[in-house]
Amino acid sequence: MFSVLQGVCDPALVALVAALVIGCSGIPGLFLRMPGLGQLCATVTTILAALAGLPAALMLLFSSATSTYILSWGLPFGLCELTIDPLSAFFLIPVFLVAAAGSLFALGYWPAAEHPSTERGLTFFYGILASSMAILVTARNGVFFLMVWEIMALSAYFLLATEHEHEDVRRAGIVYLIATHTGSAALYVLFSLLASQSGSYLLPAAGSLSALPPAAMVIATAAFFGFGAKAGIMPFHIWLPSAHANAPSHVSAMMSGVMLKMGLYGIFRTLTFFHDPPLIWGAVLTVAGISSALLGIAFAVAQRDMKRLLACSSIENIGIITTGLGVAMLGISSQNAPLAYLGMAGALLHILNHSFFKPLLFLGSGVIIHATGTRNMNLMGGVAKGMPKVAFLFLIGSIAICGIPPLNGFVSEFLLYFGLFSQLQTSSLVYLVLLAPLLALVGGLAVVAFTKLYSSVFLGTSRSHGAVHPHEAGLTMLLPMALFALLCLLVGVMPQWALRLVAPAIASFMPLVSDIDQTNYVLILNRISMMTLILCAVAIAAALFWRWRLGYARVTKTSTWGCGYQRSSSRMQYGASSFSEMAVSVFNGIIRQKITRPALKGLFPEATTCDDKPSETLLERFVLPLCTVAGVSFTFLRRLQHGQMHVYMIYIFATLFVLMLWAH
Amino acid sequence: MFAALIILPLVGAAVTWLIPFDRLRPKVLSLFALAHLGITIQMLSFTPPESPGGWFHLDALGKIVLLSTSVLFLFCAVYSIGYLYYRRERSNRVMCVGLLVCLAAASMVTITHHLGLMWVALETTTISMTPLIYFNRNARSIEATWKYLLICSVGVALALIGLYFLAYATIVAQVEPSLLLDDLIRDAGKLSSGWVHAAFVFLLVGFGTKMGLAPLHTWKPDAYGESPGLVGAMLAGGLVNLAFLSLLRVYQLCLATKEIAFFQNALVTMGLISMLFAAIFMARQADFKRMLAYSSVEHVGIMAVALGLGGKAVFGALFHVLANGLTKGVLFLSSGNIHRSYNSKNTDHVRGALRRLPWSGGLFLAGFFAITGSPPFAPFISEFTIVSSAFIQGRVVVGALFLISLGIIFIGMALTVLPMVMGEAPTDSETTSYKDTFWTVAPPFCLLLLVFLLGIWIPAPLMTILRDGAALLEVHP
Amino acid sequence: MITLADQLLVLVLLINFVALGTSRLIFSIRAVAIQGVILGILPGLIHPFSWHLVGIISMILVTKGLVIPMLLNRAVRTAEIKREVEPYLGYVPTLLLGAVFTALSFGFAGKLPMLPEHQNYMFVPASMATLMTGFLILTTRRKAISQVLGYLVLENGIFIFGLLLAEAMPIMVEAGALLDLLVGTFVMGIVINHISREFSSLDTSRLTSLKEE
Amino acid sequence: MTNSIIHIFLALVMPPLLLGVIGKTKAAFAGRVGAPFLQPYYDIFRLLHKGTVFSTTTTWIFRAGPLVALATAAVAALLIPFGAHPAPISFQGDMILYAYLFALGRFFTMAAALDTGSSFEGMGSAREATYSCLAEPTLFFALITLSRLSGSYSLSPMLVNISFGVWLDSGAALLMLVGGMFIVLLAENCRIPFDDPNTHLELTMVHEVMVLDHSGPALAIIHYAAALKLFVLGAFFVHLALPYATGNPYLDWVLFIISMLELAVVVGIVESVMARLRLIRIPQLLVAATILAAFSTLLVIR
Repeated sequence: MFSVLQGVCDPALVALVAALVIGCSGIPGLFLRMPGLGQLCATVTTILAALAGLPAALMLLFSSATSTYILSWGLPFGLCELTIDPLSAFFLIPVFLVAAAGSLFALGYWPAAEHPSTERGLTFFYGILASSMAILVTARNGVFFLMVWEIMALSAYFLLATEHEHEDVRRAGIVYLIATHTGSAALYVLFSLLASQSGSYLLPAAGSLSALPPAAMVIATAAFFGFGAKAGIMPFHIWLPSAHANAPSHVSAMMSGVMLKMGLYGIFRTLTFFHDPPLIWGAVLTVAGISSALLGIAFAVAQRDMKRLLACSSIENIGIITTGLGVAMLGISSQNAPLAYLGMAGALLHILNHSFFKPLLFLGSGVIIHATGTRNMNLMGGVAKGMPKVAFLFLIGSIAICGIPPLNGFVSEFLLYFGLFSQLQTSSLVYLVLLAPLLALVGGLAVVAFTKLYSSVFLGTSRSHGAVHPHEAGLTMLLPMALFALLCLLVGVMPQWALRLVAPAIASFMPLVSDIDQTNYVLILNRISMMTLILCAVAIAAALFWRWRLGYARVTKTSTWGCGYQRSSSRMQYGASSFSEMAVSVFNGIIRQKITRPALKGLFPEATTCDDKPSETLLERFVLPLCTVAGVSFTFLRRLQHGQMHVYMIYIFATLFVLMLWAH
Repeated sequence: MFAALIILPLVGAAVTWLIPFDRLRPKVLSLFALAHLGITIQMLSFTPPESPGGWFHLDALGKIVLLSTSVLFLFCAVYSIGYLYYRRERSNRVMCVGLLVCLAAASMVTITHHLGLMWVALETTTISMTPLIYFNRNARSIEATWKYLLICSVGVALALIGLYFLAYATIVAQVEPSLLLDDLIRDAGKLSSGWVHAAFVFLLVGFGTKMGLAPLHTWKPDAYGESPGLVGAMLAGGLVNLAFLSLLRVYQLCLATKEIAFFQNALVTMGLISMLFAAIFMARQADFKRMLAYSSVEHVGIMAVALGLGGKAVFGALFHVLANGLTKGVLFLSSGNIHRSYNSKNTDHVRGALRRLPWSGGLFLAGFFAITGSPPFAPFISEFTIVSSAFIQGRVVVGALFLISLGIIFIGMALTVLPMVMGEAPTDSETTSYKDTFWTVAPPFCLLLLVFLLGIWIPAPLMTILRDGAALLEVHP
Repeated sequence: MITLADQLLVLVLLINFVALGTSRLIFSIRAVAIQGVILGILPGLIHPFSWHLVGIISMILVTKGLVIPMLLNRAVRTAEIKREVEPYLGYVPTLLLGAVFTALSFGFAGKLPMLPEHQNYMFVPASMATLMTGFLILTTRRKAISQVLGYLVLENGIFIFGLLLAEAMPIMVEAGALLDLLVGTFVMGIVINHISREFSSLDTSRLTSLKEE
Repeated sequence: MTNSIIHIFLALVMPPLLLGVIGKTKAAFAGRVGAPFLQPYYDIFRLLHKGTVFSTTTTWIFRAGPLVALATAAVAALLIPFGAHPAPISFQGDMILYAYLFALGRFFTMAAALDTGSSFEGMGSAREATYSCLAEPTLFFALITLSRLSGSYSLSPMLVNISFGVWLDSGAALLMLVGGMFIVLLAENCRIPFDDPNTHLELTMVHEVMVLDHSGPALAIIHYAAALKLFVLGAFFVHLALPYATGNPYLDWVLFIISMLELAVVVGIVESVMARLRLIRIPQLLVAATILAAFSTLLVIR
């Protein structure tokens, strides 16, 4: 395959062309009369382009070559370079993968027949989003980067606002739009200052800048703010939960699985410019990362809206990645190659992993919401009987995202842990190891959150009155999920290969680590894969043993034992909120769950309801009040425009006088 | 050649005046607009030589403004075919004549190098627009007209005395008295700084009033809010640029007199004030046409800041002349359609425009993104150029304030525009006869297309014009 | 000759105070008209004879002395209003302010370098003072007519300055400026008629419906 | 090689004995004769021959629960060294795997419990979830301390390393660690004071209530897996608390068995002298354990 491609032409060109093709995939649909035809051809083109682009990206990654193209454009911002180095190639992988899978999923999930009014726009902007992200990672001209960045943000907005007849969708859209726009204001500053440092709008080469001048600190801050707002690092995450929850599911998969990574890519890329990053940068990243991880997962535990839970867990995963990056930066600043290597490997591998299991989960949630017609987990249950395949794939995703062996989430977290432990014997960064228990806590909470999600959705019986009979999802929806599940499994069982995948990207990032031998780590990962195999073997052996025993004895089927109570109904099950209530009560300081408990009076109280709603602490307690205050103060200033013309005249002459005094 | 540019619209005005049929006039108007654009392009491609005596001379700055005005005028004229059809109830004779006279005066402003003549032409544009603002013939529109007329007249009068000061400065300096730009630039070194400063202040205030810099902008929201969409487009996209051109002439003079620093600082200050004013007034704005007016205040502020910053920002300012003019055209024309359809300018009643008017609503939304500086639209190019040159020059405070007010404005505009276009139309909103037709949708669409194209590709000839213009405004140490 | 011009300028200044002080509109319209006529004569006194001069003078006399007063008188008659009642600022304070501004404008003129032949004449201070008077009328009066008058006085102030540089300003520009003034006032007159029809009064304090609330 | 065989043999055979010893101890405190030491073996054997009842609400998750629990405990048993003998499988970073294996088992146990749709089992798994995620950090603090003391990143060296010498060097740290780990040991294995394995009030149970619906071979597997988990965590704890070692390998095996039995006795004593805590108090106790462990870590890495 590779050699064939090599024979055809330069893989970088293939990747770029694939990106452009994906971008144009939605255009025929805008003009084709027949509904569905446009969607179909968009899907086909997207998948074909991805099939061409993925091997190309992999080739570029493994050959660790860097190839540059010059886009001739008519704008006065210097050359417009498109360059694919291993880092870009690495980030291209999730883009192509998720784009293709999502657009296949859309065939079954958002068929044009059912959504004639919205399907065209959705397909069109989906293509734009995907290709803009693919081109973004290749852009080397600051202004071009900014343009592609904004196109990405806007297309994501239009995708998110697909169902804008719903109030909360509109609200989520506005919050998202304002957040992303504020972020890109910071990017204006970033690229301007970079230009003032390097003399041109071309992004500086790796390690070409020094972090000593004060401008460097401003650059780093601007990058952290602008890119962090897109990545959803706390405290810039306010837009994230509602946006991901209200978008169509394959769009959520795209946003969470890939678009957040673009923010991280920006941070990675900005950090490459400097050859002497100070310790404080790594420290800030680490602290921000670990706090996003903890708070994100804590909020996830409290959610009852399925997609909000997934969104909050995205904040957590981004936090873990950022922690890894911060650790790696600390390693670079302190010339500590193993730490830098392990942190970076953990971060990059987790980026890859998260773009496997998070889309899987979002697609699955799409199927379920499609079937049950609600996002509230308290009303779900027993879905697994209706759709066993989805249940199985979703289980893989849930285990993987908890970072439990034998799946891929564990591998990346393992690398990070190992990096932290490896500092125990050194003198300088020994306190770094205190992150390990925090990460462990994050892992434990993740288990709570996803046990809650999985059990309350798939297991037990349906908790809602309306008798829901979910049916198995169609092939177009199952295939993408199966693909992601398979990838999770592969990375989990053969982590050493995954390490090979990220190695070139790391090397391109840090010349420092290029000389350390990875054989030791590969060895360890070999052992881990061995252990996972042993684990599976033991489980299978036990299963066979059990089957053998079952063969001899009588098997009876009856209803669940109600501990003596005969009239147990499905609404007596432990719901999602009740499951997490205890865990949430531990963290109630930050989550601030609003629980309205009914007041039961008398011996035979009449029927009542108990409701719980986790609040978005930062948004609802800080940002919105601030906006209100600003609005009120503005209304005072607006009195200046009072409609009395003789005062307007006074304005004019007052200006005249002031300027006169200033002039003389 | 120069004469053609001015005579043609006047002839057109005479013709339209004589035409008795309301249906026919807009079409004739469009024909003359087309011809005018033809001549314009002709003149841009083959620049005619400076007229004897140097009264008329089409330099790069003039070219930019002339081009944007002529293009915008053409699309407004075509739009008027569809728009005036919906306003059949009243005669459109005055409207068409006024537009053409205004066009003639505007062309005069762009091609003349005689400041006095420029002043006359500018005042003519002011007066010729007055009856157009009063098109709706109701109490609100008469109030708007009165304020527009009086404030602008006073402002331009102040500009006139500024010019007199300049002329007297030449007399005092014992050089051959004249108001020709080139002579003034030539003798600028000799002029006495006292008169020159006074002149600059009066000219800044005068043209600033016409341009709508805060706090001289008070007429703007009323005039834009009460006039029909296409008149608003001409005011915001055309007349503003003419005033800016006059300011550019003054700027050239300042450069020559080496008194530039004060003028630049004054420009930056007033520009920032305008942007902050716009930000404050745009938040929670209930009337979307007034919101557009404040957005226009913001953008003249941007141009002023850019001019004050100098350096590469000047290029941004010149490009912004084009970008802002065309984008304002999109916004005002599409908002005019929305206004027609809902018969209300109040955002409480105007909801779900995308569902009710897919084309106009979509154009309005796209125009909103364009005017707030989102790529791939032209204003992004200019705004980014300005911001980045501010930071590159180390004017961090200016850049920061610039960005902050842009941010507030975006938030305010988003909170007004998005609820308008998104969602479902309220059930109690009255239904009108208006439907999106080719004639009312195509012009804003073409304008948007232009804005988009300029956002991703500046053609080489235009680029050379812009560069020449920037060169005219460069600080020579 | 030029000394005579200076005396006339004093008269112009006095007329300013009349315009500031009177409340009867007809009277102030006449005052402004007379001011215009005086300004029309002035160029003839300070500049040597030329057709250019004749043209300008005749135009000014026609415009400021006849057309504009007729327009305004018509407006006043149609609106049936006699006097400016309760201005935003009383007459006495307005007069005092006028005096202050006149003094200021003398000071301002003193700072600026003048030609020796203009040195000891009061063109610049007079023009400044008249400008300020126009501004005062514009900002203190309620009636639309008075505001137009204010605008005219302001224009007169500018014109006085224009006297200093008749040769710098080619006739075409002068003519254009005058034409603009004429048309502007004409349009204002029309607008005033519409105002009086819409609001059955010329009180601009009623024109405050367009505002931010 | 022989050591590995003995290791696996012990892991397979010995765990239920601990339960027997605990039961016997409690009986002794209660003044009863009590069940024989081998009672747990009998129970498991009998359960294996019984028939099975499946709830109609359950899916395959319900069946997978016990198996995964068993498998994770078994693999963990392969990683943990018994006495002075290194574990059969040992590699750098295996302690992280060791910690996460239990998470996997927990995930499936809780899922299986919730699969039945019974509110009681839901309660049980909710409690399990909260407690275990609070117990997680303690284990990691312990691992950090040990890794720092031994200078290695693998369970076998870092546990075998503990000796009286180490106790003399940093006794305070180890003492706090022992305290914290003992609490975790009890909590993870759902012993008193966290949970009462043989109460009869489902409302108050944690682990036992989660397996209410399991029967027959499944229940046997669960009992065995629970015992194995106790054995594995116990082995970890024994290394800290009772680091005897003689040079002689066979003697070391004997020592190990004895110390495991001692541990069982201690657990039995605690169960007989203490009462179950109120559910509200339990998180506080777990946090206290975390703080102990954290202190010990700070002591060694400062």
